[in-house]
Amino acid sequence: MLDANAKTVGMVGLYDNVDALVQAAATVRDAGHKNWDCHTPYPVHGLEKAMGIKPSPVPTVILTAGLVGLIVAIALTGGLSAIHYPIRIGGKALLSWQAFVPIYFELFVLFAALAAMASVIFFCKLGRWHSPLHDSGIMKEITCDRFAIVFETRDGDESHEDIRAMLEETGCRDIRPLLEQEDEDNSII
Amino acid sequence: MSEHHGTHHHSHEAMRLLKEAALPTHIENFAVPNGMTRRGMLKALMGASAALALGVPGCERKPKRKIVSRVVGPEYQKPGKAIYYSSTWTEGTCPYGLIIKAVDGRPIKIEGNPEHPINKGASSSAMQASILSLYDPDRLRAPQRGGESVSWEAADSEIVAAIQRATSVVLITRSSLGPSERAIIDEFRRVCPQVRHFVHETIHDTPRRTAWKKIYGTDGEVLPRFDKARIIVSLDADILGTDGAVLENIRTFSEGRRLDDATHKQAQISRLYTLESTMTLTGSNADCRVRLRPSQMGGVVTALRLAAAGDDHAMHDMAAKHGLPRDTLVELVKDLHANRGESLVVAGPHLPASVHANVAMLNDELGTPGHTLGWNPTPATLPVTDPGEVEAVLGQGADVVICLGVNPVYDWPGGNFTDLLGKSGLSIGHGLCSDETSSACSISLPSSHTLESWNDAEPRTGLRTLCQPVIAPLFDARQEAESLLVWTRSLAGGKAETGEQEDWHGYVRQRWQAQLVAEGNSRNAVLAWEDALRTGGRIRPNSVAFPSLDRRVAEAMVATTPSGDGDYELVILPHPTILDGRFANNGWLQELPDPVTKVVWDNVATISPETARKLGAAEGDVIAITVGGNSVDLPVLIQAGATDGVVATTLGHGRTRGGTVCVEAAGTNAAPLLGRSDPAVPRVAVGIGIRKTGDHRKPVRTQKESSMHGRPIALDGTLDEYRHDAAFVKHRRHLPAPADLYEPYDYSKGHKWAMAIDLGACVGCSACVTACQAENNIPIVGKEQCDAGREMHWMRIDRYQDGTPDDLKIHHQPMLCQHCDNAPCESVCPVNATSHSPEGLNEMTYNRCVGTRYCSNNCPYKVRRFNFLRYHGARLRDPVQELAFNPQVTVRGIGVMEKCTFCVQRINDAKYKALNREEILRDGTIQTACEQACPAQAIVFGDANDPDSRVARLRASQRSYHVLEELNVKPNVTYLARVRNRASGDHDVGGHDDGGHEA
Amino acid sequence: MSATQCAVPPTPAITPDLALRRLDDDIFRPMESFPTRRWWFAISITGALATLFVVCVGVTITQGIGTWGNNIPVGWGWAIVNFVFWIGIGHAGTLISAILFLLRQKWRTGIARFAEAMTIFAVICAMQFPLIHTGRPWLAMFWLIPYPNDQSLYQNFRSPLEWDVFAVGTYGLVSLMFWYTGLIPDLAIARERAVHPFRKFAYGLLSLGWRGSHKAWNHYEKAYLLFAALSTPLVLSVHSIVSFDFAVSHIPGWHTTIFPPYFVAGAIFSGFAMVATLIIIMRKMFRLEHIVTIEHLSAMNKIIIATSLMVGYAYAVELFMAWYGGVAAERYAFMNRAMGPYAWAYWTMVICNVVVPQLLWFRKIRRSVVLMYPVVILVNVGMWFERFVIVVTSLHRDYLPTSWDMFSPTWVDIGLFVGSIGLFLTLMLLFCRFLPTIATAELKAVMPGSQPSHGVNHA
Amino acid sequence: MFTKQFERRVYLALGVLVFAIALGGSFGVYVLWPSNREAGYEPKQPIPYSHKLHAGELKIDCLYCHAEAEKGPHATIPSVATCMKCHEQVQTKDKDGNLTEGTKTLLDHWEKKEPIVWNKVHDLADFVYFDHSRHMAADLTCQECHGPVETFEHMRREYGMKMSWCLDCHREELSEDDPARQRGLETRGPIHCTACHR
Repeated sequence: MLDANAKTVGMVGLYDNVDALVQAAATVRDAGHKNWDCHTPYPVHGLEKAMGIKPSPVPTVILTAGLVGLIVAIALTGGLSAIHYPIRIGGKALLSWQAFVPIYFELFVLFAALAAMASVIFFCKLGRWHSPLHDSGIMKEITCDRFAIVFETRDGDESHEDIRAMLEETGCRDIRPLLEQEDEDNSII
Repeated sequence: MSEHHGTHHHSHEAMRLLKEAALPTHIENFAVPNGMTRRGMLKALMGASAALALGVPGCERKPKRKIVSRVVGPEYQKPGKAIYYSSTWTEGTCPYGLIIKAVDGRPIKIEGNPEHPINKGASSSAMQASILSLYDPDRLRAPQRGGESVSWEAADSEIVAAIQRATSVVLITRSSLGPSERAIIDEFRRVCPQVRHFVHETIHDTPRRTAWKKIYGTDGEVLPRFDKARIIVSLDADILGTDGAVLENIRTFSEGRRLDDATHKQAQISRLYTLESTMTLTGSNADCRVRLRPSQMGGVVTALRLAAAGDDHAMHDMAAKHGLPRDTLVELVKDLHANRGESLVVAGPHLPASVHANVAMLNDELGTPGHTLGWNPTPATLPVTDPGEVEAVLGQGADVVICLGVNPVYDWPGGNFTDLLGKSGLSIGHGLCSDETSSACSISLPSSHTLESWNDAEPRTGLRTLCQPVIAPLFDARQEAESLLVWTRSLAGGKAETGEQEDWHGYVRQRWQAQLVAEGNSRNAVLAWEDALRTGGRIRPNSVAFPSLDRRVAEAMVATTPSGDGDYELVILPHPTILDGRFANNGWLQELPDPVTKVVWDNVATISPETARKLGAAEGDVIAITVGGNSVDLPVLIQAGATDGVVATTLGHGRTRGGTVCVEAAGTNAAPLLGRSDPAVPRVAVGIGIRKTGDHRKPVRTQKESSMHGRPIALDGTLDEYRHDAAFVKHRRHLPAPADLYEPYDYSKGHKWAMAIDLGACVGCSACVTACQAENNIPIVGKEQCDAGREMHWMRIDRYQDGTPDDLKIHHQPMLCQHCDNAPCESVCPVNATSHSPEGLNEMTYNRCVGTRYCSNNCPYKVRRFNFLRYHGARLRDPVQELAFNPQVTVRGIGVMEKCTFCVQRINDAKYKALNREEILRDGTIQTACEQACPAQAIVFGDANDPDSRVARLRASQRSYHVLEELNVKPNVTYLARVRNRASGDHDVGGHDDGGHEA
Repeated sequence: MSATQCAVPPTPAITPDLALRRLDDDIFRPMESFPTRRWWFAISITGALATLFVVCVGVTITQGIGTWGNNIPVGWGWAIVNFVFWIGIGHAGTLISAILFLLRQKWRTGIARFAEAMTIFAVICAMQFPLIHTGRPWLAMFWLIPYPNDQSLYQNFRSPLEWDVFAVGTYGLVSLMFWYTGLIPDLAIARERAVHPFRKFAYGLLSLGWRGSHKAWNHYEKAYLLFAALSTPLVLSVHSIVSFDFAVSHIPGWHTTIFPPYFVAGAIFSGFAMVATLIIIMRKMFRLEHIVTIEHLSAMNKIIIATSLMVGYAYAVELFMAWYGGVAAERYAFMNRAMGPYAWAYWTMVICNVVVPQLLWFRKIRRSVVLMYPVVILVNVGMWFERFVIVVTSLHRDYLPTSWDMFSPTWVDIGLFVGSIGLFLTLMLLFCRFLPTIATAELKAVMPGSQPSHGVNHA
Repeated sequence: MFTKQFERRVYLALGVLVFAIALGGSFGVYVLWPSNREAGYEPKQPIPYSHKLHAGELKIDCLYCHAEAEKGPHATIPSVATCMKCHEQVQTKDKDGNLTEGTKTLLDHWEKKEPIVWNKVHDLADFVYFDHSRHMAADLTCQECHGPVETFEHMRREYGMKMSWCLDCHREELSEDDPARQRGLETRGPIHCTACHR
């Protein structure tokens, strides 16, 4: 998997116990590290607090999109039925909003849901297939049953030794370097 | 005639131009199904058999098309503009006046001539359907000799040679022949004395004509005047269905029942008693109805005569013996007593002569002749030859047999004509299609259609009308009279009797011109002739005195009244739509429901529920009916109101040749049963044998449920009720005040189209249904699809029946799109394919429709029709059929919903015309097809915003109501409740009532 | 919320003491090994039926709706019955994944993925029917959607069918997105377990590079929660809107205000029955009895009883209101259902939907796979007949007796229905082969000891 | 497997896909858009008849040839006899003194009494019921729908003549005091369906 071109780009501490991870995360948070993250096979409750992550903006985005959908629905139904081409239908008013309510609702939900999907992709930074976790062989473990704290040290601010020391302090037994395979071929194709 | 601004006649030049119309023209924009090129259509118009593959019919875009500059454009015929011709309908038993609408050289619609004194603008289904027969692809296309096409010259020379050699020539024609046709037959017989002329018909009134001739001493017919009668008694006479001048009967009958709200307290309408053997259309309109066996008719008349003279013992005996409703008969006698001179009695054409003699005496005793009965010494039909006489002649072997427009191989009474034909030398069949007779003959000659023929008719003394062609024969066809003329001329060796006319057109014209001049017409012959063509002929009948009755002869005839014995009796009636089978290849008429049974595409043995119980037969069980050794298998149809012990069936089905439609319809030929019991009374049989065969053949009805289930749909009241309270309908129903969620649209500006239908006038004849079909390009779907519940009629006549067998109440209710203001169909269409016009029309835009059928589901009247399959496409076997389409109406393709549009094409046309000329659109200018056809004038269409319009007045009538008003859909078809003049409890019909029961 | 928690006693999410790795092995093994003979056998049958569906669609489009039994007055027949039937089936998935998620019913995790997949496939089946049931589907597929056009003509937004377009379209799309969102972490597991490069590539591409970062989990959980929050009213609205197809019209038997809740209850009822029908086979086939336990089935059975009672109540109220309302046509419509020519369908419906499910009150039946299986099968049958009764028996006799007629299905009708079952099962079988049938990551999160012991549960 | 290069390839593939769909889609929509398909149709005709010459330079009134436009639904195209009213006398010859091709064709048709089959330029769908007379009576000029015909050397379809195009005029709101308002009309032309479809 790795060859001589592999480059160390960070440090990884692996845990078997979720409690240990949460404690370690709190320690790292308090130590004031920047480029670090926890990787877990499933969402661990309370970890965001331990990591000091800000609340997600996703709800606001979704609500806004839903409201946009609602406005689109109102404009679509009313505009097309009453203004663009006023056709008399069944003796109902041209702007028979009562009959448009289902559409208002559905477009609200549709827009909101599209925003939710987009939020998942955007905020979770999906669509980035490359990761040093693959190269380091850690990905398999953290999608199955192990928990990891990953430090990225590409900017060189933090020394690997300091990180290792801190991880050991948190009781981590399995500390590995984060390796990245250098691309041999830099062409797009 | 002023409305028919385009009425033209045909000169030779016109005929030439019409033929040029067959060349590519600059006809634009008429809707033809996809895949069918205009060129192909025009080729068909020229008679070429263009075998073009038919693609998907529908209203989709077509590829780039051509437009043609003619060499010389005809002066009067403009693309897309209608021309109207007056003519005469000669296919039925009574010749009615026609106005034929032709667009781009194609006749596309037939209407009644409003100036014609008999039908006064009305038309029947068969008249309407004539258009379809014109473009029938099954028509014979060229003379045939032994299955090979031959030229007319070859056929003529062979026929003429054969006649010259012959010692015995038999000419068989139908009975309704015009004066010119009769003249050419006479001439033919003068030239060839060896010719014997026989008249063959299965639906004739020979027993009646014979009786009249004997007792009045002169040939002629009695004309009932229903509008003048207070009491009408019909003994098995289907006066509103098939007996006599039906269109006139319906009109005068409904005139005698008109109501005026202003004088409702003194309202007087006629009362119709029917004493009949099976439920006929007339019986379904009766106020009082008695179920009677044909064999009891004579006895009842005698009893009535005695009772009218004061001795009612015989009547009571009769009622007791046969279980007849005594009260109704007592009422009848009372009514006849009280209305001397204002009643009339008619008897069915199939009843024995003795009954007619008896009825004539009863009428005489009631003082009706001259009042409610008129006399016509020149009936439109010739007396029918006794089949026995024909059989005797043919049995000896004739050298030449000529069958002109008759089909004896199919409908010979007793059914053995093929053998007789086999004994003859040369046999010639002359007909529209290759039918049973022409395919059995050695030579078969194609006849031209009425709309391609010159002819005339004299249905009443002095009423002479002309029939003119409106299109050149589509195929290599020639009319029968012209054939006779050609043969006569050849046989005479050029010695012409009537002028020098070599062609039939000239023959008719010359006769007319001579007659017009002889009658002292001030104008010259040519102008008088052109006038006659424009107006339809000489349209003022002379009045004729009623002949006096020879009582001695009549009494002697009555004494011969045959007695009926046996459990079962049989009545054979003409089929209500295809008559004796002459219209059997017409899909519109096959698919038009029988107005009483609602059966389509079939004939049945109608029996009463009690008879069915006795026979152990369920609907559809096939029974074998045996009369005089001949047996016929028919499926049972159980009809409430039929007389117990009577089996009724109809002629016209069971065709084996004659076109795809009549063969598809199948059914059973009842002709073998004719005349087997008593040759003098061919259509009635007593002592018949009935046996269940164990087979099953389901009669297909378009209406499967008959009861109204107590719902207020077709409303009626008694005359008493009406006199007491003209608004009895409104007061009978308690509707909550309607609440609208939305502010209703304002329809007060411009037009607001609406229709009113008077259920009191409508008799259910269904002419409107076919008129609608012809006007709106409505397809037929066939028996199987009708059974599946997919018939396409935009307009239907709902027939409800409730009550006991002896007191059956039948309602006929024309049902069509109600054009609701709050149309429930509109709000459910997802694509706006159905919407509302500012003039109140519920519009259906076919080209937008995607076919969800939700609109139909949500229509409480179920008047929407869906193209489940390619109905037009499946039936279009030949491009010639496309010529029948109305170019003003889109031809709908598969998967599209359609429904009544209130004939929006007529509305738009008239409206634009008025707008262009800056005129006011007058009430009556726009007539929907159904309104125009209706003989009872039960349908009125117009602008509800015009307070003086007929429809606005009817909408305001006290009798008016809306069907399903409680749904608040706000229909724009208003129904006027029917008022029945029932005898029970309403004894003051006699006219001595001073004006009702004012509280 | 708590009320429901009481109604359904806490069911453990999973058999305790299951190591996470073993869990992965158990769930992912079926999709990593070569399909068994039984699978091939099953898919060859369902595939044949799906082909029948395609053939019948072809016949319908080329020959016309006339190949079905529909007529006037029965403008809608089996196609709409099938549409409502499948949409109803589709409701269980979203209900389990969204509503039970919001109600914090942890036991749902074991069956959520499967039920969601079922939802999507049921909606796919359902969506075929409104389209092919139109007379001109080649136009309907465009003209039902508001897009700028050269006719300057748009849709009638008052039509319940147009509402259906929005509702079913939204529902299908949202269900798909919801399902996919849930699948992403599991696809990442599949990616990591994959050996064959193509599998690795495919799962890798589909998992969008998920690597379990907690920053991602933080957003993901919020979005997932909101998805659930959106889906909950959506799932209720969809069957309400489907019921509007009938309730908004004014055909006696259709024009009923109870329809929206009645349809939703019926949908949940039929959906759970279908989930049970299929998952019983699936857990046996893939040996997942320890993950989808008898507790799960029992909990579903309890919901089936509850919704059966709701449906039964609706039947009774309909009859009562028809009588109490006093409208003649309405009264007749319900008399006709129970005593008319289609009474057999009505009583099949009542017996299957109301009488038979009462057997589940018995603990023994509720907890026995063999005994409950006939019950859930009959519920499926009964719910199909419920839609048949609503659609056909209401239409065939409405206001004017003269237009009354009968409906009889043709081979195309039958082929489309049976074929749609084939299509549905084929998609299910493919799903079982290629995608994780259990929401593994989610299941891991609810396993005992999976969450920090001292922390507050923030779920 | 999931190298940076992998990622780049995926992005590239996605980019190409999106671009292709966008480009192909918009091209397809443009080409298939009905009015774009119809407008500009200029078929070759059997006679190179010039409206520019006849209607433009010679100022022959449109109704001289299209005589029914004021009277009926169809404007109609003239019969050969109508052409011959002038062309009996006026027979254009080229430099060599031969009849021009068009004139020769016309005279041929006239002599052989053969109709001329033209390619229809303004062809509406069969379900559209357009009435020339109504539009003429409402004082529309021919050019409003047919374009500046008097400048066309060859006849062509100037506008797509699709429903939205018709509606552009029909929809124009009438002034408050317009007499047509008394007839219930609120726009320049009727906009309900049966005005054109039936």
